[in-house]
Formats: sequence, C-alpha cells, structure tokens
Amino acid sequence: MSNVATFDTRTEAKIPVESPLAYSYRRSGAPVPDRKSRVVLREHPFLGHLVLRGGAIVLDEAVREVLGVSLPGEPQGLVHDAEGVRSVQWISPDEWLVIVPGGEEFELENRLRAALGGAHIAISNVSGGQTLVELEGEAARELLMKSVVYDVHPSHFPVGKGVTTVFAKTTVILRRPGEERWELVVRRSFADYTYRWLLDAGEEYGIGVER
Amino acid sequence: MQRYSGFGLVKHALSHHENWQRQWRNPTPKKQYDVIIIGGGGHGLATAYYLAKEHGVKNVAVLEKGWLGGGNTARNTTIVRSNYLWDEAAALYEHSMKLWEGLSQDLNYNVMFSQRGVLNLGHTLQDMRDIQRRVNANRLNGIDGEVLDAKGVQELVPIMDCSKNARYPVLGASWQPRAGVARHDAVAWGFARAADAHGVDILQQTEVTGFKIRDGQIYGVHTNRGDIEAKTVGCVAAGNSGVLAKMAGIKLPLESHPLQALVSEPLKPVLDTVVMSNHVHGYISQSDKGDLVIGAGIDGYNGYGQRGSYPTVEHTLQAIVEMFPIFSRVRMNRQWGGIVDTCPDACPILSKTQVKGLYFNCGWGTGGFKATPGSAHVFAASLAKGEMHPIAAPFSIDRFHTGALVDEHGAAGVAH
Amino acid sequence: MSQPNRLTQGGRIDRRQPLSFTFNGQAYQGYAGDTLASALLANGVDIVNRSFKYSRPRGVVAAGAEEPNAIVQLGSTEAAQVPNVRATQQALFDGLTARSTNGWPSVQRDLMGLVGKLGGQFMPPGFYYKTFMAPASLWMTYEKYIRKSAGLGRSPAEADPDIYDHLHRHCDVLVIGAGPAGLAAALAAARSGARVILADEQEELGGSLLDSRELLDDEPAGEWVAAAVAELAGRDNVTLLPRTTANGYHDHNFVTLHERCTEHLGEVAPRVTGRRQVRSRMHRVRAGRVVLATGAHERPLVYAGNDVPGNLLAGAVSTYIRRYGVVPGHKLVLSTSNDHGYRAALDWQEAGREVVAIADARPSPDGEWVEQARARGIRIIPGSAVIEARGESRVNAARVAKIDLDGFRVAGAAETLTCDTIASSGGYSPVIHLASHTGARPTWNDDILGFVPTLVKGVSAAGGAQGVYATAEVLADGVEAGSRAASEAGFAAASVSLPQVAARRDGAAVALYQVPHEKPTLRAPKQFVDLQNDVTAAGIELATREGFESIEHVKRYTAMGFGTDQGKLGNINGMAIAARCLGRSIPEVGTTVFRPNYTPVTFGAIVGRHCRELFDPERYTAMHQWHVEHGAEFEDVGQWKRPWYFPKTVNGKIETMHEAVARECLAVREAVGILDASTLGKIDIQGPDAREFLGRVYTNKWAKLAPGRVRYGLMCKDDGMVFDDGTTSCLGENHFLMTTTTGGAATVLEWLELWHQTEWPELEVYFNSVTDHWATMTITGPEARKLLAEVTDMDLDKESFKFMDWREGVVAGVPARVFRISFTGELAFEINVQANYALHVWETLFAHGEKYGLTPYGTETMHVLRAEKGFIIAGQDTDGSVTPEDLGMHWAIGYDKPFSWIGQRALSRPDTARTDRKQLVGLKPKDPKVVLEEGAQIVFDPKHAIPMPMVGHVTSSYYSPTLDSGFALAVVKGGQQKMGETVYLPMADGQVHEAEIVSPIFLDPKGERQNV
Amino acid sequence: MFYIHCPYCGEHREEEEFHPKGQAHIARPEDPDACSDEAWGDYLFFRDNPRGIHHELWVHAVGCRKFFNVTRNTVTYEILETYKMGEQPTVTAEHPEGRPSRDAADQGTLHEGVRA
Repeated sequence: MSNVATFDTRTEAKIPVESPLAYSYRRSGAPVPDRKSRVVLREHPFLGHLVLRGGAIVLDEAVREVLGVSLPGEPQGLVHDAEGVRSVQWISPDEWLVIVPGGEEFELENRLRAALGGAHIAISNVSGGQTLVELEGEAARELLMKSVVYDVHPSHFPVGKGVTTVFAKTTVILRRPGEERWELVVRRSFADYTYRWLLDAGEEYGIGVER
Repeated sequence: MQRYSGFGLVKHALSHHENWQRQWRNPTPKKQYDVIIIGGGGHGLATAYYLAKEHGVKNVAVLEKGWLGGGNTARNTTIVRSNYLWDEAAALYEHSMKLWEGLSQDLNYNVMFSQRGVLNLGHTLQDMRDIQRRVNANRLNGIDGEVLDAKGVQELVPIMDCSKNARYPVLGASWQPRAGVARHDAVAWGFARAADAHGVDILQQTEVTGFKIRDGQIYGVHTNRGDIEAKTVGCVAAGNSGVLAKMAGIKLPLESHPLQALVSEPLKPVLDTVVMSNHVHGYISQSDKGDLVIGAGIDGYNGYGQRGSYPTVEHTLQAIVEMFPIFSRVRMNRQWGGIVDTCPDACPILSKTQVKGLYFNCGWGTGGFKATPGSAHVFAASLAKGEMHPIAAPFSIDRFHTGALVDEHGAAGVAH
Repeated sequence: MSQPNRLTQGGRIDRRQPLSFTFNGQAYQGYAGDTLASALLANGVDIVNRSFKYSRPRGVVAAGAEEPNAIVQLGSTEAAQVPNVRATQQALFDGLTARSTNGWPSVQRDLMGLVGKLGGQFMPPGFYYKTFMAPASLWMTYEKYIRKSAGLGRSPAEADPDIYDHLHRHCDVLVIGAGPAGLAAALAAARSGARVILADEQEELGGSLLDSRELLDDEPAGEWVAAAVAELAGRDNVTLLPRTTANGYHDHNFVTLHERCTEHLGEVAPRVTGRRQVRSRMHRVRAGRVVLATGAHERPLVYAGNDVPGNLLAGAVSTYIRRYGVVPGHKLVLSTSNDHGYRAALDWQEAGREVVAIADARPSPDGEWVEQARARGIRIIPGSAVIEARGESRVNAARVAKIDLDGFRVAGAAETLTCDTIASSGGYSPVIHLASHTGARPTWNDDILGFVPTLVKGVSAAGGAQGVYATAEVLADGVEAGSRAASEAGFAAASVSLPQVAARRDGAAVALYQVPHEKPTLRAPKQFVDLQNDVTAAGIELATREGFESIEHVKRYTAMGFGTDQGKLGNINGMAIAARCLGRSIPEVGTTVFRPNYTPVTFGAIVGRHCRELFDPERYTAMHQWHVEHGAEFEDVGQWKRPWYFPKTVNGKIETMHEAVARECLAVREAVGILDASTLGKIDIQGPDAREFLGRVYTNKWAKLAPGRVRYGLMCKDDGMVFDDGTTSCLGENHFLMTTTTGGAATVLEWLELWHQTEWPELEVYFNSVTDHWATMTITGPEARKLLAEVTDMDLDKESFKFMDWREGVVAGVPARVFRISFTGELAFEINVQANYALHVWETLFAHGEKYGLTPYGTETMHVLRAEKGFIIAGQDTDGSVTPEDLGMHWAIGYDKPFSWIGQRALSRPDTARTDRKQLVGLKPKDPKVVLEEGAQIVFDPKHAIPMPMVGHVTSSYYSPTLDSGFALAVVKGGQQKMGETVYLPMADGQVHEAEIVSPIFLDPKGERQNV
Repeated sequence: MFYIHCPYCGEHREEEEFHPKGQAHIARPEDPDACSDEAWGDYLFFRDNPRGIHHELWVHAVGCRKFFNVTRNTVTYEILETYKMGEQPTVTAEHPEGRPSRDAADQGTLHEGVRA
C-alpha cells in the first residue's frame, strides 16, 4: 500500500523504555498489595495498540483471517483470541481497538492491510500513546463506581463488554475481560492523573499496585 | 408617589405601617398607548421609566405575562461592572454604570448598589495578556480599573488560595473598584414604582399572543386581555424574545440557554468583594444577607426550563473550593436557573426591525442585569426619537449579515 | 449530670451509652441515639439561638429537616468548624461542641435583642429599600453595618481536613424515604428482583413508624420496621442508605443522594486502620423509576408570640417523647385544627406531665383520639385556638379564645392558661420538594389542605408525599407504588402481604393557618410565619398592601422561604395569609417552586475528590520527569504542564526568567536548543479523499503536496476567522499527519469529524488522534545538523533533506520520523519517536549535545524566537476576530481552489472585506530598551481626550537578545498600509511609548538561516 | 442531567459523555459563493429557538465520537427521540405525538449521514 506510509516505531535494539506510568511510580510510589488489599492495580505496558477504521463487513473478514477472531459487530463488544492475549473491541460503528502482545502490531498492521487490499480503511498505531491498567479484586467494581459514570453492575456490564466513558475528569476505555478483572485503556498523558485518582479513591480498599 | 426616607419609615412605624401606599397600581389596559413595552423585567420597566421621565412619553404600557421582575432580573448573581473590552460594549456598560451610581436617589428606592469592586482573575499567561488588553482599553475609554499581580489579589482577598501550589495558580487579576453588586429584585421594583408614578401602566398577567402589523408598520398587539394599540412597540423579553420575534415574522440570531446560579447558607461576612474566574470557571460574592452568591456556567443546549445540568453546578463548586479551600464545609442552600438569550458574539441586540415601529432589545446573555439602566436609557431614547441612540447603534441585527460583530468572546481568547 | 426532661424509660436512645457534649461552653450529657436537639431539650435548654433580624430568643420547634431555629455552629477546632448545622438532624456524638450562631455577647443576654425589641417596629419588610439613601455617599458605610448583622454561622478559616467522595449508581427503582410508604414500596420492588435503592435522611430507617402509637400486626410499629429492614438488608439486589438525603431531583431521573458517612461519629472523620474515610458521599443515581415516599411536614399555627421558646409542633412533641424519651416541658397547651395533633397531648400525659388544655379550632371535634383525650379528662376547648403565647425566654402562658374561622376574628374573651409549652398543629403539607425540582408545579388539593406533587415521567409518589396519611392506606399505597415502579422497569410484580393496622376514625380537619388576634394583624404582637427569616403575618399583609400580589413577590419582598429551611414550615401559611389579604384562594395566589437542595449540602460533598491535586488533570509528556529534575518552571497550556523556561543556578543565584530566556534564545540563535514539542496535537489522516478534505478545511492548497513534504496550514471557521494552525505532512499519497496547536488538539479533531460526518460523508477519509503516541523533540540552531548527525545515520544533507521535508530514520537507535520544519527561523529538526522511547532519545541527544552547547528551552523562548520571525500563535495573536487577510497571510489563502473552503465565503462580507481592519504588523519601540506591554492599546493621537480612539493592541511583545531590543507584534487598523508610521501607546503609569509600524518579520526576512 | 440514547451505541448514556452542538439540520449552502451576504449570515448565525420541540445536533464525544440528532422539548427537557445523521425526525412541532412512520417520502430524499 504505497499510498499509506506504514512505519514500525518499535525496535529490537536494547533501548530503555518507559511506560506511561513510569513517572507516576517514581512520584507517587506504588503501595505493595497485602492480605487486606481488596483491589489490586496492575499495568500491562508496552502492548501493541492499533486503531482500525472501516466498514464492519470489510474488516470482519480480514480480522478473522489474520487474528482468528471475528470482529465484534455489535456495539460494546469485546472478543479475545483463544489464548486470551489478543483482543478486538468495538469502539464505534466504524472503529475497533486491537490490542496484541507488544511487537506484534506492525506485522499485524501489514497483514491486515494486505488482506484488505484496496479497501477504504485506516489503521493507526497508537501503542506509544496508551497503556492498559488492570484492576482486580472484590472492590474493583466499587472503585470503578467512584470513577466512571457508566453502570458497571454485572447485569449491565457482563464479561466481554467494553465502553468508552468518562473517568473522573478524563476519558478511558473500560473493558471487562473476566469476572473479577477490569481493564482501563488510558491515554499516556492522562495516565498519571488516572493513577493518582485510583490510588486516592482506592485507599479505603487498601489498594495495592503489582509491578 | 409617596417619598421614601428614614423619617418616613419612623412615621409609618408609629401608625403601625397601615398607611403605606401601593408601590405600583394594578390598572386595566387602555385601548391605546403611545408606546408598548413587552416584558416587565428590569430592562422593560426601566425603558418605560426613562421614556416617561426623560422623553415625556407617559402614555406607556408595560405588558408582562407573569409578574414583574420575575425573569432574569430575579435570577442573576447581581454583579454590576463595566470593564468590557470592545469600545462599543464598554460604552454601553459604562453608560449603565454611571446611571447605577445615582440610581437609588433617582428612583427614591434603595437598590443597594454596593461598589465593593470586582476582580477578574487570570490563571494563565494568556489570561494575563487578555486582562492587560482589557484594562488598557478600559482606561483609554475612561473606565476605572487596574491590573493586579497575585500579591495584590491576595491583599484584597486574604481568604483566597493565591499560592503557587494551586492547579491553576492565580497570576493576577483585573480590578474595577467601581463595580459591585446590587439588590436585583429592588431594581425591578424601584423602576416599576417610579415608572408607575409617571403614569406608566404596568399590566401584569398580560401575555402578548400576536402582533398587529399592516403594510410593514406595527400598530398594536393581541393579548390575553384583548387587543392594545400602539405605533411603537419595544420587545424587551430576554429568553422569550425569539418566540415573540417569530410571531412578527422576524428572525433573531438568538439561542436561549440555561444559566445556573446557587447560594450557600448565610454566613457572617467573609468576602467583601466580587471574585470572578473565567479559567477555573466560577464567580462569587457575598450578599448583604450573608449568602455566598455563586454563578455557574451556561449549559450548552437550549432550554427554557429554568434549570440546567447538575455537572455544571459540580464544576462551579469545584472551582470555588479550588479558589477558596476554606469553603469546603460551607453548605449549598439552593440552586436555580435563568434563561439567557445569547447572541453569537456575546453582545446584545438593540435594534430596529424590518417592521416599522417594532424594536427589539435582547440577546444580553450573561450581561443583562448590569446593563439594566444603561440599556433602558438608550433604548428609551431610540423609541422616543425613532432613531437608534448612538450607543445602541452598533448593536443592530444587521451586524450578523455584514460581519461587523462586537465579539466579546474574542476578549477571552479562542484557541491557545 | 441531670437531664431534667429525660424520661426514665422509653424511646430509642441507649441509656447505657451516655455522651458528653458542650453547648455555648456549657457541658451537658445525652445518650447514644439522641440528636443534638433532643439532648438540648432533655437538658432543659430553652434558647438555642437568636433570630436573624429581630434577634429574638428562639428554641427548638421541630424534630427534623423543617427546623428553622436550632441552627448551630459545630466544631472544637478551627478547621473542623461547620456552620449552620440543624440540631434536629445532627446525631449526638461524644465530645460534640456546638454554639449558637447568633447572639452577642451571649445567646441568653443578647444586646441586639434590645435593638430588635425597640427597633423591630422600624424594620418592616423591605425597610432597607426605603431608607439609607441619603446622603448617597454614606450608603457604603450603612451597608457595612447591615452586613455585620447578617449571616448565621461563620465559615471556617482553615482548609477542610476531611475528604469527600462520589459514587455513580444505577438502579431500577429508587425509593426515597423509608417510612411506612417507602419500606412497603421497597419491599414490593425488591421482591420482584429489581435493583432497588432505599434512601432515608434519618439515622434510622422507619420514619413516622419509629414514634407511632399504632400497632402493626398487634406489635409496636418498630417491630415491623425491624423485620422489613432485615429482609431488605438480606437481599443483594437492594442497597439501603440511611443518613442519606435525596437533595436534588434532576432531569431524566437523575437524583443526588447525600450520605453523611461519619458526621454522626465526630467533627472530623475518624480513620479506620490508618486509612482516611470520607466525611460524606454523594451518590449520583440514575434511576429507572423513582418512588417519592418523602412523607409530610406538619404545619404550625401562626399566632402571636408563636416564636417564644416552648412553642413546638405537636408532632415534634410526640417524636421527642416517644423516640428520644424527652418531654420538652411540664405543662402543655395544644392548639390544633385536626385529630393528629391530639397525639401530642396523649403522649404528653402518658409521659406523666400535665396537659392544661386542648384548644381545638373545630366546633365539635369527635374523632377517636379526641374521645380518648376526653376520656382521660383532658380539657378540650372546642372552636378555639391559642391566639397568643406569652413569655420572653420561655412560654409562661397561652391565651386561648373562641375564634370565628370564616370571619377571621376572635369570637370571645381570651382565657389565659398558665403553661410552659404550646404545641400546635395546622395539619400536614406533603413533602413535594423533590417533585418540584423537576420543574413540575404542584397542585392544590382542598381535601387534604395542601399541595400535592405533579409528577413527570418515571416517578410516582406514595403515602404522605401525596396526602395519604392513615397508616394502613400509606402501606398499601407504598406497595402499589413499589410494584408499579418495578413492573414499569420490566420486573414481574411480587406479592407483599401488609400488616394489620387497626383502623382509626379521624374527624375532619378545618383549614386554619393564621389564628386571628383581638387586634388587627398589623397591630397585634408579632405572629411569625417564617421563623428563620423573621417574616411575620403583618409583614405579608404589608407586602400585599404595597402591591406585591404574586406569591413570588411576597416571598421576595419579605424573604419568606429563603432561609436554610427553604420555608418547609412557613410557606403554606404565608401563602394562606397572602391569599386572605388579597381575597383569593391559595392556588390563585400562586404555587411555590422548591429548588435543590432539599436540605443544604456541603460544597465538599458536591466537589467530591475533584479538589486539590485532583482538581483537574495535569497532562505530562514522556520527558516530564527530566524537566522536573532539571528545574523547569512550568506553564499551564490547556491541561498540559509545559516547561516555560529552565532557570539555571549561576554563582549560587537562580536566574530570573528574563535571564534564562535570554540565554536560551542566544543558544538557539548561536548554537543549538531543544524543545519538548510533544503537546502539539497530532492527527493521522488516511484515505483516498484525505487531500481533498484538507483542501476544504484549510485556507491554502493541498492538491500538489508530495509525499515527503510538509506544509503550513491555516484553519478558519465558516465566519472567516482563524481558529487554529499547524503543519501537515504528506506521508503517502493518501496519508497525512496533521499537527494542531496544543490547546486546539481535541477541538480540531472534533471539527474534522463534524464536517466529515455531517456534511461530506462521501469523502473517504478517517481521522485518528496520535498525539500521545508520538513524543516530539525539536532541535534547532546552527549546530542542529551536527548534533543530529551524531545520533543518526540518516542523510541530513541540505539538498537531499530540504527545508519542509520529512524523512524516516533511526535516531539514537530508535525508529523516528524527522521533520525539517522550523518555528524559530533556525535550522531545525523535529524528531518524532514512539513515546515509550522518548526519554532515551532525549537523554542521548544531551549526551552528545554538551559540546554543541545544547540548551533546553521552554515555551517562553519559543515565543520570543517565533515572534522574531513574525510567526503567529493562534489564540495569542488572533482572538476569533482575525481573518487570514488580517494576518497578512495572502500566501496561505487559496481563493482559486475549486471547493469553497471553510471560511472563504465569509471573507467577502462588507465588514470582513474592509481594508482598514485591524491587521498584524510589527512594532519597533522608538526606545529599544522598552518592551511594550502585551495588551497595550495603540492610538494614533496620544493627545486626544478620553475616550481615546484605539486602533489596535500589542498581541506579543518581548525583549530580543539577538536584536538587543524590545519588539512586538500588534494588530493596527489598516496597519499593513502604514509601514514606517508612528503609533503611540499610552500606559497606566502616564508614560506614552512611541513605536514604528514595521514588518512583523524582525529577523532574517529571506529565511536564509533555516535553509542552511 | 440528561440520559441520552446514542443511536450508534444503542444504549442510554450519561449526558457527561455528550456535547450539544446546536440546532440540527443546518446544512451548509451547496454553493457558498452564490449566497447573498444575508443568506450566509443566516446560515452562520440565525437559529430556531423554540419553546417546545427542538431538533438538535449532539456528539457522543466520550464514546463513539459520532454526531447524531436529538428531538427534545426545551421546556420539559424530555428527549422524544434520537436518530442518526441523515435521518429525519418523526416527532416534530407539527406532529408532537410522532408521525406514523419514517415514511418513504422522507427516506427517498436523504443520503447517508448528512446534516440536512
């Protein structure tokens, strides 16, 4: 696809990397979880994040071919591959977020582009711009209730759902990959605010951070 | 008109207050007037007053569909200032300020105009540039004001957090000492009483349901109390202007939005000036009764419901507590909403229309209360003379076609 | 310690848990389960406050949210101060410290009271409108004294030690109020499986059942409450929220519930295992259906002297006796218009104290409780009322007389009965406040003599809230409302069997609001309507005489209902009095509108966590840590923290901004500087129509920009005014990278989407934000190429990598896109790398940069450097009223583009086409040492009288170390045609600066320096 | 605070996720250069401002980022319907109870996703 400039922003060279939360760990610390921690925060940094734009029908076939999962066509859908490490999430009628293990994203983009031929689509690599923060534990849901305006009750937010919503005074993509597990996709420049908010609001649950 | 004075008060007290007269009559509508003012808020009543007092036009009716002073006059945060950026707006608001300064005596009604000064805070470098620009312009327009640095602000308002640790530290402010607050209801009542004394008929519960227009000339209105004739009609109906204009087949570039405000419980005096911040977005003063009177933002959607969205109130109080951390334990007593008719350039419309004899005075957005006497004074002159007063002339509807806007939004900067 | 009014048994207090507290410095004791008000009454404290206007002594009147008098200041330390606490709703805790809010030197002996007594007659409503006008110059002095006497409590002087919280909740059915109706509704809804929230403002759920005389299933009502609460608590689809007030009912069933989490425990929230707890929490509830089970407030009667301590609501008397084991006096006279009031007399007598008489306004009362009272030998005086209470600091007698209800007159001689307590009941007013928040006006119901709520979609009312008062009916009403709400929310109704309640025969009530006095209202002793604001019946009558005929006018003129109780006790009485004076009915006078809050809520709770460090997000770039470590001062740009300048310590002294910026500027002009430009918005644009789209949203041309090239673009709105700018790079034939201003990033992206989605959906193009993905560092200055060459093997030759080119490569081992664009006028490379690598690249540049004098610079230096080149900053040199022509950017306007781009049409309007508009120019101060003030106004004639015609203003102004002179950008009327002319800038200090209009490009007009 | 059904997300979402963008169905004139100054001024600035039923453009800013239309009563604030770009309202001031269906006549004249 000569009309679009793809670019591998990642290198195999041994270069020090900094996750979006690196500054926050230094500045605000990371309380070690203990037995009384009812919620634990874990960052999954350096994953591959791709934004897929295009028509659902066009993209679906390519995604199935390349990733082996079908594109969630219904709003708020979130699917994982068999290994549970690659996911595709509905963001908008013509937008999906693909998250894969770090380093796979460039090849994936190229394979998708190849599979899509000349179709009108767009793929943007945003791996450096966001990070995945996981919340786990019995108090995770209540911590989210303090933070997001969206209804996170299990009857309304089953496993396999994901939404973009208001988090305090910023925006997150909120996903529920498992019963006790929630994921926040956080923009890099807002990561510190989000982290400080979660530590503050999570204090009463004895929030711990696993690093 | 029964004159009010301290002596009179004592005299009435001795007769158990049994001899106070009505402040205004409750007349039955006449068939015909020289001028009809639609809208019995502050602007409308004041227009009638100045028509009668300054132009000898006494055969005037003010038509109010509800109760006088019941719209935005009763629902604002009572701030009066004239430190506007653009020459045209500054001239209008300063004209008003000068009238405010003698208003209680002029009306023989204490509108409690308290010139305790207004601070407009700056929190960013661009805020400070805008403040300097505005204060410099004010000075050359003959309007008082100075630029203060953070220390100067702290001295004026010791209870405010002016430290560098704030999320958006106070870098400075503009300070207009002559600005202040006034007792909003009293303004409507004072003008009503004074207009009534000049013979103006204030007709409450009188709703205009249509206009009588022939050959492009207005000659009266239909109301729920029958038709009333007049060859000059001034619409001063704030949020309802659009609805009226539509009846006359006139388009206005107006949108009516909810503007919220709130008060705390009454407190002992703690804040003796008016503090406004565009950047963290809240403004606050303390009323003579002790309530903190706090202004919230305009909601982005159109609304006639006299209420807005709760997050707007939350954001406003966040701003107030950010500026005044000591108020965290103070309680919010009441919130309410007004309906503000906003123009695309944040300036009002004082204009003739394509219907001869039909004038509009509207689009005041958040600036209406402070403009009350000035707006009415120039509008009355325009109605009396059939020609827009020079101070009113730049605010014609035409500007939205020629592009000659008086953009007070620009004063706050658009993109950074 | 003695509690003279405490009963030895009964009530829901725990006598085994005594609690100490102080009031006005005096130590007292109460029990767990007390409110501050019940504890004060137990201790025989009569005067709890002084009134607002007349400074009259006041005591406790009510037992709940409607209390107007018992407003106190809480707190033993400065930071813990809480103004205006309602003693009837404050749970007693050990160590509670309270004071009256008014009264000087003390609430017992108050000097202002003397003023009120002597001067009260001179303070009719609105007196301040009628005086203090002469001389005009003294008004501010008068006002100072008026203000001094205002207010209730005082603000703390220190910051709040506590934290607050929000919880976003969603439910199928929200039940507000946990009295009989609310409990029944919650049970019905809960059993259907719906998600239910039940909130109640009191310390305990149960409402009126907690002090009821009635038996439910032959057990005291409290037993049924306990069982119902236990069932609800055991269900995981139910959330119970005691101590939680529904304070605001907003659109589409959004309700704010304010939970007082620790206010019953102490003045500062105690820590639990070292962790902070919130003092109070706002539940922001979105409910499918709402059931208002908010009950009713009793109305007092309005009679002379009804504000003297010892005048209470009849229902409150019962509540204090039955719930708190407190009898607030010894000898009671009851004045009532209905049967409910009799409860107070029966309870009083059962508590072992004397009921002197019951003055019943009805000529022949005959209900069941009336019969009981009669049977117990209590004296009932039919057709009568208390017309006047006597006493100063406590009631010492009641004057009772026959009254003529229709004629509004006293119909017989008054009898003076010695007593210390007068209880009154004028019937009930449904609590319609929340329904009224929605904007729906309540309607008057003559059957219940009260307003009932008008309900919007999705809400229903049950029990007292809609005028249903008999317990059995209330319970049934609750079940019905709860079932209906659940079924409307999609849940099948479940059965709820109601407890048996013995039916009671009540006689009909009469309408009685103001009690007549022998003297006409204006001459009678004060009859209070709104106790908190000292509004009297005479005041209302006077207002109506003066022409204030609408109830809104009456309220505003007298201040009725504007207190912290929002007229819960007084408003209906006030309306009734206004109606009487005007000869109209209550609904004709007008209905009232209640506004949020139902009861006042602390700012802190509304603010939640959005304060202090979490007031607003701070956005950081990937290099932020480095900036902090290197001593940067920061500038707020939108939510970003950008380095403003990097002051160095030279000889132990920290540089001023002026010094630092001069050093940074020279480093760039003479060596090399580096800027963190990551905050610029970056939008990835892909699609076959991307180029066409750019042509429509930018003023200039994009048709021929080749891959590998970069172009500056200017964006207007359709009114022709500039709103953003930036460079856009052609990455591929169908692929562009747009940059925006830092503050404009989100706005521009939404702007592009707006046009694409709503006007040109046929254009095949997508926009994605990649702002955060890339970190951007600009190295600029004559040494920039040499520096870059050390860390890359890219071909940096000026012929193969031209100005306004971009190239891919590896910088410091990291894949990078490098853009040869310049905002400084110097040779410059903008290096973009994935943000996770950014700190490494940045530090590598510094590792190599020292020998070239690599200097970090911030936004201030960037501004100076760009201004020397005449480059604008959108939002600083433009203000939403500036066109591209005004900026002199003819070169960036494609008038001949095929599509009429956004903003083009507007440029030919009469005003925008004028040639004498304010135009961007340079200003050279005549005195090079002068740095003009940004925002200084420009005039052609400095001698002109004020108001002086202004022709423009300075938009940007700096000292240029390169030019060793001040210089400025400005807009001047017709300025582009006035090169070389002199303008004047009259300043606040009296100085008038002179400046010459020059080109806005001060340095290197041919652009040679950036092109090397 | 409104609860708004996003026609693209297919569910009700809190107002805080949305931004109002003014009156709906204001189309940019096809040929701006052929417009009179008055027509251009009308397009830029003049809006209906009804008391009652109003059609508005909103964007699901913190969500799917799609623009869509809302029919709302500006007095009661009740939202009567939301519909995608390119569709026409069924509830109007003339038909406050809603027209029987989005009839064919309307559908025929619209094209995908435009304001008009």
